[in-house]
Parts: sequence; C-alpha cells; structure tokens
Amino acid sequence: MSHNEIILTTERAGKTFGGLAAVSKVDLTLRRGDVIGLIGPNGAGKTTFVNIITGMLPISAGKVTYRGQDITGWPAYRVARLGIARTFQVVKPFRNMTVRENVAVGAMYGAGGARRSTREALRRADEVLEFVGLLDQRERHAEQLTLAWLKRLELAKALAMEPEVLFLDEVMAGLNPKEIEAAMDLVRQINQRGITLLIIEHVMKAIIGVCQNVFVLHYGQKLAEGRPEEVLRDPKVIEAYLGKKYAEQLEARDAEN
Amino acid sequence: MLKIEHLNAGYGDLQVLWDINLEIRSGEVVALIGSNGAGKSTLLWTLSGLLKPMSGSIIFAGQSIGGVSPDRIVSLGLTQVPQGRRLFAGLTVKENLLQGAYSRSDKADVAQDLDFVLELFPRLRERLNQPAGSLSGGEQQMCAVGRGFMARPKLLMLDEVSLGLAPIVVDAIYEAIGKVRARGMTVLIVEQDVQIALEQADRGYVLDVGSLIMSGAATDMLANPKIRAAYLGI
Amino acid sequence: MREALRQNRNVVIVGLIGLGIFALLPLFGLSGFAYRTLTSMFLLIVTAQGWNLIGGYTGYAAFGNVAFFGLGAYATGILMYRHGWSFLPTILVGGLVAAGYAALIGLPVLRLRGHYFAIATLGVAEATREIVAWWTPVTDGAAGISLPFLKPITLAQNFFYYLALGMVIFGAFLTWFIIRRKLGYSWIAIRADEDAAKMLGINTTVSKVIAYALTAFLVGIAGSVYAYYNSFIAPEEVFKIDRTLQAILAVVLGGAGTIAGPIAGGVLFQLVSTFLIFSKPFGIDLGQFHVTIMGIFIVLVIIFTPRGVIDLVTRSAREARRVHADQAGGRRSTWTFLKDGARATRLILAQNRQQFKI
Amino acid sequence: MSGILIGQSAINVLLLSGVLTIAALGFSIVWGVMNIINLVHGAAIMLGAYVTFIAFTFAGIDPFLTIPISMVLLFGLGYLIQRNIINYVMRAPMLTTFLLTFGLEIIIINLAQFFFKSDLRAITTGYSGSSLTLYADPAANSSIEVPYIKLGALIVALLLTLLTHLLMSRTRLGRAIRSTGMDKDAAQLTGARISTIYALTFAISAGLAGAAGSLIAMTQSFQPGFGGTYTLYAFVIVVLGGLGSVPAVFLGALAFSLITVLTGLWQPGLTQAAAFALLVIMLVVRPSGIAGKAFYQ
Amino acid sequence: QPAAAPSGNQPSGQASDCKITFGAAVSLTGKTAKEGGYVKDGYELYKDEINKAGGFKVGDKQCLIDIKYYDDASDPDTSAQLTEKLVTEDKVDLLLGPYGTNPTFSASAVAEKYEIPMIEGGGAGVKIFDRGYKYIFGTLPAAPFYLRSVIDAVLAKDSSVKTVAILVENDGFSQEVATGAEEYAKEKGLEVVYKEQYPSNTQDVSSLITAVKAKNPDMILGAGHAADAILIMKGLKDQKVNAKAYAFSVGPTSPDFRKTLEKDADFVLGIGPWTEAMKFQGTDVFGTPQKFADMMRAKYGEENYKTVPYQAASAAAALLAYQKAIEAAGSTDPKAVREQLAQLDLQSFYGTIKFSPEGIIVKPMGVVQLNPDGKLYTVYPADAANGEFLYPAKAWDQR
Ligand SMILES: Nc1ncnc2c1ncn2[C@@H]1O[C@H](COP(=O)(O)OP(=O)(O)OP(=O)(O)O)[C@@H](O)[C@H]1O
Ligand SMILES: Nc1ncnc2c1ncn2[C@@H]1O[C@H](COP(=O)(O)OP(=O)(O)OP(=O)(O)O)[C@@H](O)[C@H]1O
Ligand SMILES: [Mg+2]
Ligand SMILES: [Mg+2]
Repeated sequence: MSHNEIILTTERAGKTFGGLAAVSKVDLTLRRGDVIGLIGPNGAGKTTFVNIITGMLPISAGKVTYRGQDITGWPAYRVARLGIARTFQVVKPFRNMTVRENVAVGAMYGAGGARRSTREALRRADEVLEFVGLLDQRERHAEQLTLAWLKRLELAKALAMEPEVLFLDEVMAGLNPKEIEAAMDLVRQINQRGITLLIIEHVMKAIIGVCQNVFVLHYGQKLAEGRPEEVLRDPKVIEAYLGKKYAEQLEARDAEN
Repeated sequence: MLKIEHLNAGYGDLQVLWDINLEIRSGEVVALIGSNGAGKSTLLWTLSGLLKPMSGSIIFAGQSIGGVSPDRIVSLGLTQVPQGRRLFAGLTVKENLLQGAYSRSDKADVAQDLDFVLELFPRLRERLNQPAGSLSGGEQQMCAVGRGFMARPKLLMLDEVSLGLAPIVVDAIYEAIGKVRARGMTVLIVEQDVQIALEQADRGYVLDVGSLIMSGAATDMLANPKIRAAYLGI
Repeated sequence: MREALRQNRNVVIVGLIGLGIFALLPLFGLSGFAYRTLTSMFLLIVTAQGWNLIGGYTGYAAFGNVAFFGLGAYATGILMYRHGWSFLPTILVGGLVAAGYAALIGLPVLRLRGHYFAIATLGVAEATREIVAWWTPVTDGAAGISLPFLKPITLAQNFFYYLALGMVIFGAFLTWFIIRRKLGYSWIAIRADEDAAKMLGINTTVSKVIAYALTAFLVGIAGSVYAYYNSFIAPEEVFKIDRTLQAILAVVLGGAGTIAGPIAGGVLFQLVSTFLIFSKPFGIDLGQFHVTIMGIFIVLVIIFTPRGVIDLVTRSAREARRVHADQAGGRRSTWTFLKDGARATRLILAQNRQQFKI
Repeated sequence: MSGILIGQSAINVLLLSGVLTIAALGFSIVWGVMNIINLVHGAAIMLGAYVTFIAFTFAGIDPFLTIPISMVLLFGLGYLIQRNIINYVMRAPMLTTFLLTFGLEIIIINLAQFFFKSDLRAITTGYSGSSLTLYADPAANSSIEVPYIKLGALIVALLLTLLTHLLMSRTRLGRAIRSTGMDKDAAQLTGARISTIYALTFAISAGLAGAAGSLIAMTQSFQPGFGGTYTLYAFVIVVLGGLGSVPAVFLGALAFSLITVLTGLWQPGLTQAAAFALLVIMLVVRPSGIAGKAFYQ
Repeated sequence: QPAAAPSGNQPSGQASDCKITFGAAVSLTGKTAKEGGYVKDGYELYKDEINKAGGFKVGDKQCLIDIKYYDDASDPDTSAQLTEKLVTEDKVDLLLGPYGTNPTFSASAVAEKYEIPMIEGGGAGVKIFDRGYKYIFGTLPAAPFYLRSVIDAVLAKDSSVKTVAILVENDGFSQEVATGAEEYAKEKGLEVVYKEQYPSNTQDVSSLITAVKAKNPDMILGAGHAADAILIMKGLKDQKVNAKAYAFSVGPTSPDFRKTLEKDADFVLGIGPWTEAMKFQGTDVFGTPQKFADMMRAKYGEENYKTVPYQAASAAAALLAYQKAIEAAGSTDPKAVREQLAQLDLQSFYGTIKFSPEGIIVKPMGVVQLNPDGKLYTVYPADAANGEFLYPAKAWDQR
C-alpha cells in the first residue's frame, strides 16, 4: 500500500439547487490512508458535497476523479461498485430485513460483490458485524434497533462493500461521549485496514482525535483547510462555526496544559 | 409540578421503561441523561400522551395525565420539542411558530410571544416567510425550539436539541433556553451531551436501559466519577 | 432466522398439499362451472403473483398491470385470429410483448415513486386501452376479436385447468427462485430505501425494470390464456381496471411480499365472491346485495388483517404453539391446541384492528 | 369562422375547468393531508348529484340552492366515514387505505343502486340550455354561446375554490390541517387533536365533492356508477397541477380541460389517451406538477 | 289453444306433466342494470302468461316453464361463469341471453361450447353472429341496420337533405351501428361531414358539439348509450346547434330520455325493432304489441312503463321463439330445438320472427319520435306509424 498516492480528487465541484449554490468550486484531494474531517455550519453543504461525489445527486459543475479515472456524473451504483462507500446522515436501514441481511446486501453489490454468492455475502456480513460489534443483533429486524445501533449498521453496510474510500456522515451524532470514544476507536481501526476516510462531524473531540486534516466548508465554499489544531483556532472558523464559547474553552484547556 | 410513579411503558409488546419514578418541581431545570436507546424519548413520548403507559401514574399540575390524549396534555401546559425537529416542512417559519400556539386562546399574547421568539432567534426573523423545509439544520432546530416556546407551556421538554448542530448554534439555543428559564418556565432537558445538559440543569436523572439508576444535583453529578466514566469517557 | 425457516417449511408443506389437492381434483369429477371457477381463480392468482413482484417485493404500487393482461390477450387474439398461429406459442409471445412493453414504459415511469408511480401506471394502462380501441386496422378496435374454440369440452376443460394451475406453480417457483438470489435482495432493499440501495451498488433502474418486466410477463401470459379460454376479447374488457384491483386485492388479502400471499388471497377472493353470487347463506337471498357484501368483506378484511391472512395464520399458530407449550402435559391435545389457536386469532384480530388506528 | 371555433373552444375549456376544479379539490386535499387515494370521492360526488336531484324533483328547490344542502349532508357523511372506518387505517401503508376506500366505494355505489335504481337522472330547469350569445354570425349559422347553467357552475366553482383556499391558508383550522398532513405526531405535540382534524379534512373533502355533484347534476345525466370517472379525472388533475395547494388544482383542471377540448376537436377518440399521455410525461418531466409547489418532504 | 285456456289459476293436471327450465344470467346490478331489468321483466311476463295458459305443449304433454336467474353484475366474465353454472350444475334445458353485447359474447361462447341454444334479446353486435356459432340466436336486428331506417325516414320526407354528422361511442356495438349508418348514408348520396368516436364514460362533449356546429349538418346521428344521447342533446341546445333531424341508436326509446330532457327531447328520433304502436298480429299469448305493452304496465306498474322499451319485447320474443321451436320439435332436446329455431318463421306480437343463417333476426327497424305532446309515436315505416313525423325539428330558439 503506497501512502500519499492520490486516490480521489474534486476540482471546482459545485451543486446548485435552483438559485442556491449549496456547494461551489470545491477542490479537495484525498490521499490513500487519509482521515480527513469535513466540518462546517449546518447547511454549509457537507452532505451535498458527499452526495455529488457519490452520484447520489447529479453534479452541477466541476470534476471528480477517482484513481485517475474521471467519474464525474456517474450513477451512484457505479460509483459504489468502484469502491466508494458512504453512510447516510439520516440513517437508511432496510427496515424489512434483518441486520445481517442488511449488511449482506452491501457485500453482494459492493466493490467485491460481483464474485460473491448470496451465501458468501451472508458470511461476509457476519464478519463485518463482528468487527463493528453488532453480531449479537444480527437476527433482529432493523426497525427494532435504536439510533446508535442503526448508525453502526450504516457503517457495517458500507464496510461490507469493501470500499477503498469511505464517507461517514455524522455517524457520531446522538452518541454520548463514552460511545463517541468507542466510535473513534472503530474509525481508527477502519483506517488501519487501509480505508481512506472522510468524516463529517460536529463533535470536535472526534475530529481532533482521528483526523490528520480538516476541511471547513462555509456557504458551500472552502473556508479553511489544515491540521485540526490550526484550523480550530482559525478566527474565521471560530466566528462562522465554533462560536466564542468554544474558543474560550479551547483557551482554557490550552492554559491548563 | 410533574410527578411520575412506577411508570411502565413501551411499544406494543415491547416494554422499554421499567418502574420510573421522577419528580420535577416548578421553576426547575432538570436534565435527563442516558445512553442511546435508554428510553429517554420513549419517556417523553409517554408524557406527551403519544404512547399509553402500561401502568403507573403521571401527575402533572395536579392532574393525572396517564393515557390522556396529547391535545389535552398540551393544553394543560406540557409541551415538548421532539427529537429530530419534526417541523412542518411545507409551512413557513411563521406558520410553524403559530401552529405551536395552536392550543392557546389568548390571541394578543400569542403575538407578543412570537415577538419574543424572534428576539431569541433573530435568524428566524429573516426567514419568517420561508418554508421551514428549506432552512438549514441549525435554523430548523431554532424553529423547533421556538415552536415549543410558542405553546407557552408550564413545562417544556427538549429532546436532544443539540444533536447534529454546529457548536455555535448549540450555544445560541442554550442561551435562549436560559432566557426562557428566566421567565419562569420549567424545563426538562434530554441530552446525550452530558456536559452541556448538566451545566444547564439544577438536577439530573440518569436513565439506563429503561430504568432510572441515579439522580441528584447537577453539580454533584458532574463531579461524580461514575458518571464521568460512563458518560463522559474521562 | 431458524424460526423463519421453520415457518417457511410449514408454508411449503401446506402449499404442496394444496397443490396436490388441486392437481387431483379433476379426477373426482368437476362440473364445468367448477372448472371455470377454478381456472379463473388460477388466472387471478397468476396476475396477483405478477403484481406481487413489483408491488409486494419491490414496493412499487403498480396500478396499470391490466395493460399487460390486455397486451397478452391481444397478442394471442391477433396471432390466432389473423395469423392462424396455434395457441401455445402465442402465450410466450403474449408474455414477451407484455414484458417488453413494461421495460419500455418502465424506464421513465419507474423513476417515479409512491402515488405518482401508481397514477402514471394507471395512466399508461388507460391510454393503452384507448389506443387499442382506436387502432382498428390492427386490433379490430372496440368491437374486439373472437377466437376459435378448443374442442371437445372435456379436453378443453382439463387443458385450461392444468395450464392455469401450471402457471400458478411457475409463478410461485419464479418468485421463490428470485427472492433468494441477489436480485431478490435488491428488490427488498429498494422497497425499504431506494437511495440506500443505490449507495450499496445496486443498479436500481435495472432491478426495477426486471421486476416490472417479470411482473408483466406473468400478467401477460395470464391474459393470453384468458383470451383463448374466453374466446372473445374487447378492449373494454381485457383492459378493465378492475382486473388490476382484483389482483392487488388478492395480494393484500393474502399478504404482500410473500410467496404464499397471492395464492391464499386469490383463493379467498375467488371463493368468497363466487359464494356470494350463488349461495344463499343462512337461507337469506342476498339478491342484489352480493356486490355490496363483497365491499363490506373487503373493508372488514382490511381493517382486521391489514397484513393479510398468511400473517394472521402464522402469527396465530405461533402464539397458539407458545401457549400450548406452556400448558401442563395432560391438557395437550389437538383440541386444546385449536382452542388456543382460535383464542390467539381473536386476540390478534383485535390487535390488528387497533394497529393502524389514530 | 375558425375564430368562432377558437372562441367557443376557449369558452368550453373555461366552463369545463370550473366544475372539474371542484370535483378534484376535495380529492387533492385528502391526498395531500391524509395521504389517501380516496376512491370514495367519486361516490360522494354521485351522492351530491342525487341530493340535488331529490331536492329539485320533490321539493322544487332551485338546483343552485341545493348546493349548500348537499355540502352539509356530505360533510356529515364524510365525517362519519372517516371517524368510524378510515380512522382505523390511518397509520397503515398507502395500499391498505386505498383498498379500503375501494371497498367503501363498492358499498356506497351498490346501495345507491338499490335505492335510486340505475335509472338515468337529470335536472331540467326553466333556464336549462339557455345561453348567452357572445358573438353571432347568422350568415354562417354560427355563434359563440355561453350556457347560463355552466356559467353559473363556473362562478360557484370559482367561489368555492377561493373559499377553500382561504380556509386552508388563512385560518387556524387550515394551518392545523396542513400541519397534520406534514407530521401528525408533531401536530399532536402542538395540541392538535388529529383524529378530529382528519375527520374534518375528510368531511370538507366530501362536502366539496357534494358541491361538485350538485353542479354536475345540472349539466348532465347520471346514475349511481358515474362518479368513478370523476375520481379518475381528479387523480389526473391533481397530478397535473401539483399536490399540496388549492390554486394548483385549478391549474391542473385548466390543463386537463384544455387537452380534453383540443383532442375533442381533433381526435375525440383519443381524449383520454391524450390526457393520460400528458399526465405521464408531466410526471416524468416535472413530478411536482405545473404549480410545482409540492409539500416539502 | 292458449286463448282457450282458463286464465288465472293454472290447470294443475297438466302442470305436473313436466317442467322446462330456462337459465339466464342478466345484469341486475352494474352499469346495464337498467336494461337488464327490462329484459328480466320481459322474460317474467312471458313466463307468467304462458304458464297461466298452460305452458308449452311438448309432444302430448303440457309443460310449465321456469327461469333460473343470476345477476352477472354487467360483467362478461361473471356472465360466462354463470352460464357455465346454469348448464353444468343447474342443468337448465335451454339458455336465455344476458344484456349487452360483451356479456353476450362471453355467455354465448359457453352456450356454443355445450351446444345448448341461447336466444338473446340484448346483444346486437354482428360480431356475435359471424363467428360461425350454431347455437346462438338474437331477436334484435344487427347493429349496422339500426340507424338505416332513420335515414330512410328523413329522405322520404325531405330529399334535399345533404349532410350528416355521426357521433360514435368507442365501444364495439356503437361502432358497428355507426359504420352501418355511414355506409348507408353514402349509398343514399349523403355527405358524412363528421364522424368521430368519443370515449365511453365521457362526461363532456362540448368540443365535439363545437366541431359539429362548425360543419352545420342537416342531420345529427348518435351511436352510443342513453347517457351520451342526453349529454349530446344538452350540448346541442347549449351551443344552439340546429339540425333538421336528431336521431340516436339508443336512448330515445328509454323512458329516462324523456324524463331527463323533458321538452328538450321533442322531435328527437329513435329506433326500435318494436314499438307498442306497431301493427303486428300473432297467435301468441300477447297477440299485439299494444296488448303486450298493456300487460307490462299491468304487471309492473304504469309509472315504470309509460313507454315499454323494446328490450322487454325482444326478451319475451326470445321465449316465444323457444315455445314454437320446442312445440315443433316435440322435445327440449337442444339439437332438435336448434334445428327448429333455424327454420322458424313466425308471426307474433313482435312481428315476424325469422332468423338468418347466422342466427340473427331479420327485421326492419321502426322509427319513433318524441312528440311535443309528450308521447312517443312511431312515425316510420308508414304502415306501422301511429303518429305524424314532425319535420324538420324546430330550431332551439323557436321552441
Ligand atoms: N435536495 C435539496 N433540494 C434543495 N436544497 C437542498 C437539497 N439538499 C440540500 N439542500 C440545501 O443545500 C444546503 C446544504 O445542505 P447540506 O445538507 O449539504 O448541509 P450540511 O452541511 O450537510 O448541513 P448539516 O450539518 O446540517 O447536515 C442547505 O441550504 C440545504 O437546505
Ligand atoms: N416505534 C418504536 N417501536 C418499537 N420500538 C421502539 C420504537 N421506538 C423506539 N423503540 C425502542 O425503544 C427503546 C428506547 O428508545 P428511545 O428512542 O426511547 O431511546 P432514547 O433514549 O431516546 O435514545 P436516543 O438517544 O438514541 O434518542 C429502544 O430499544 C428502541 O429500539
Ligand atoms: Mg449534513
Ligand atoms: Mg431519543
């Protein structure tokens, strides 16, 4: 595995809804093995950005390249089969299936799916479930799970696809600090398996804890980019996103250390 | 103001809450914390009458409200800001706020309260005639909280209002809650973010897998090592 | 899962027994009326099985399936009447024409969801009917087409009976076969959440179009057989919306998204409606009220078993088994089991009634 | 000559769209708010027509004055039906409710057939068929005519549409109805009693259907089964216009009338095919309808 | 002889000899319930009268007749299912037809399959009869003949008539009617300036009317159902379209037409194989059309049968045809009865009953007119007329 190889880039990517430019002219580069944090105020366009890369929404402008291949405007299923997976901010389980079947669908159709039979997919699902710690829930129907489990199920479905790049859209929202710690661990493990990650979170602790780099969107445009410690001290970011109180806490903590 | 005794509740056959005993006094801010799936939302849903309790009693403002219809409960002065905002996406911000005051009959005061909410959240004033569905996540949460205020309840319950919000918005919302509190409203805060919740509250309860396992003054709880270990991961 | 498997096994056993009964029934002598009633029932089941693929499994409430029935019927009608084909190959053509048409209209229409998909398919069906009625040079227009007879009677009766029964088996097998493959998983995933399905790498368009085309194939071959069986087709009749509604009703009565659902629902629907027309239950002549009573039946079934009778039966049986297992050894008899079953059914019916209530 | 043809056709479009708006309005509201494809709607229109017929024939009441009567009666009936039957499936998936209304429609139509027989009925008043001549060319024996009854129906229809629009957009009840349509649990949390609101919504819809029935009774003959066609039209109109607002229904009805009248001139055998083709194209190209303001999800 | 038989109580000795059962699946509910009702009433009247008169004479036995009915709810599939039930389970001797062209198609196929005769008085599509079936007979003239007499009648009155407009419902029967009329009009040198189909269940014909008005035809013909005829008349008045004659294949003879249109029905022409004014004479239980009509009114009430629709008469005629065929055959054996039916040539209250080789009755249509005096008169052919043909129809603004 060659580090620093560029795996995914966007060039001047943009998306407009009617008159609203939800994302505009965003350049982003993901290198193999990266964990990048994507933050920004609500409505900044983070989810939309992921949607246009993954083909969930048609892109309005710009270019998306994956491993040297131009995948701009590809339909979602093709992007997925290439090895780009994502989770949904608003969880989307298959409610009428068991947890195991949910994950198996990912194993059937994802990057490694073409060569898998249904039975192998189910076996693969068990492996993934074990990894994310949902194995004992596998026979339950998805509609019976709590939000935290559903978030983990989202993750499991995406992992079952054997992706190279994984977008996580607020998988930690709604978890308590303890659970967030566990989730951060999981993210690190996923990364160690060689999967490149882009994570969207509003929980700064998680961002600081796992990301090498942070990318800040504001009104659909890049506001800042860099190492977490720097970006989170950037006055522009504090003003637009973190708020004074956060800055004070940060200072207080700095003073402590 | 609110007294819950031996409450059991759940969905169909599935019991989620087990023997809950809880009390909220007038003017207090109480935090209810607990991990995912502990049953916090279920409790709120039951208090609002959207779920019928299996057994136990709920006394609110001197009346038993177990199994009473949701509209009656709202008109008695118990309202919640539900988890996940649940705005009326096609209604404008203004209509959403007015709908919040649906059960009130004091027209003049409604106008006044509308003004108050717009003072609290100036962003909403700018978007007053925009459909709520077109707001950003943070604005939507402000609108949802505003809608809760508009009922001018005696007791307002907030279910994870900080979820998925930018830190700056969380600040704005809790600042607003502080102001409401100053007007004498009793508040029940349900939060995952234990830190925020307990900083705001006078007292706290901890719900774990459907049972209340701890309660006490907020400051004590924040200091409690067990809580810190279990919920703050410190 | 194991529980589900066991239930599956039970359903399969019951299904095989039922199948055996139907297959042997003619040996004991059936009246022409019984032949017709059962043959029509099988054809209804096949259209229901067809609908079940797109509506039950894939979750797309298609309201225009009668278009496929009509096209199947017209394929057979035109080929036999105008081109002198023999019957059997026209079935295949009927099915394929319908499937092709479904694929064609499916491409745009399957982009719609929910009610919008429903109305669009309904619109397509109505438009198809009107075009067939208007296109006189090819279809003989509204006047319809008459087909030759199959003679002698007993041969015809058995031929259509077993042909239709065979189609039911084919429909069930096709469903069973697909549902356990990737394609089946993709349908169920699409029903639950299409966006999520896409993101897992499912080409939802292809999956849906296949579902729709297979649906159309089943409905189309039912139409083909109907045409020859009835020996007369007219646009007004073979494109009648009621046919779609009956198929949907059969699926919902039985249980949508199950293999046995359309069969159970079709049997129930046909038996009840035939019973209402002919018999005088408790000596009361229903007279003109048989249709009204059919309506009341539909309303009651929907309110009391919104998930279909299969669901009711399996849940009652499970509950009865559970209660039964708890009982002291001495009281375990078939009789008490049935009594427990009845009690459980009553309970579940009452629960069902409250289930979707506001 | 062709000027007259165009003029008369334009009048035809307008006159037709008025009645169709009312016929589709209630259907649209129930669909938008309760998420029900309500097949009972056509049956309610039919009952409205019979109310007018009976009031006119046996009590000699002018058909226009019977409109409030059928509105009130059907309002009541709608309320009862929702309360006692449909309410049991309000949380069920779409197909369940659809089939339930299908069953109800069968019941109502067949009972009506029992009571009213399947005789064709119509109402002929003193002013039936008299019309306002807008323009006449006696030489060519041609003219542009506006029948008074249809003109009256158009005015009533527009008035009722306006009133409904005001009710839905300006009143507390209207807001509560719309809220309930968007999120019933959240509406309950604001203190709305949604069982009542659903019943009222259904009742309003039935009342409007009653008015439509009264208007239709004045312009054509009818028997118990005739309403189904109007349910189908309503379906098409609502989709053409776009779900979720009253003016959209009017636009949809206008579009529907336009296509009906135009194909009626050119190739009447294909009027419905044309309407449905337009519908499908519309759905695929612009699913939110002409007005394009669907409820936000 | 039937006339000699004591009326009122049945001659019980003969009654027990034997019984002949007919089966009929008619529409008592659904969209053609009304016409289905006429058909059933016609059957029932005949049954009662013939049984009063001692029934059918089969060989040396007197047989009472019975009819077993089912309601097909106007649905062809049900119609076929019911016919099959009548044949194979109820074991009826012979079949009577349902109402409507499509149910007749389905039901007759069953009759043919079992080789049991079916006489129907409710389906006139030629296609029913050109399938080479041997067991189906119809007492209504073939659809293409329906509007021909109207053209004859008008031309007899006014040879200067030049143009015709034809409005056609999009169903099989109406199309046959319209095509027949179109061909005949051309044959007679008329110009068909407008002929278009409109969908079944149409609720608005204003644009067709506008188009027709632009053509300014002398004569307007409608081929469709009664509801459409009413809709068209209302539309013609609305837009002040004045023609010299208006005629419809179905509608004017039904009591509903006058009731719903009231004065606006004046001058409209209708057609029927039979009207009560026609001057037929037979040896059957009715004898004359007038008598049949009076008996209908006596049995079912004056207000229900102000004018007696031909569907009732053609239904009764079907049973009459059976009577004669059975009596001639001396048995109810289906094949024998079928042979006799094919040879039948009978004078009756319904006029001549004689079937073509295809099985359809050969019979001219009479033309009736709704007179401003509120009555329905037969106005053509002259030898059957009991009223004056008012021509041309008054313009709308001169009424
Ligand atoms: N399908 C859509 N149609 C119209 N506008 C949309 C659509 N999806 C998103 N938007 C708008 O685009 C903007 C960006 O939304 P997006 O969901 O990408 O924000 P986000 O950064 O993910 O916010 P959050 O942190 O709240 O999830 C918002 O203003 C949103 O209202
Ligand atoms: N509609 C429902 N039907 C059945 N079970 C449900 C339903 N909603 C929630 N549950 C179950 O009830 C339990 C408690 O859920 P609840 O939503 O009250 O938890 P919570 O404490 O609010 O969690 P969170 O922090 O995730 O919001 C969970 O086990 C969940 O699976
Ligand atoms: Mg987002
Ligand atoms: Mg919760």
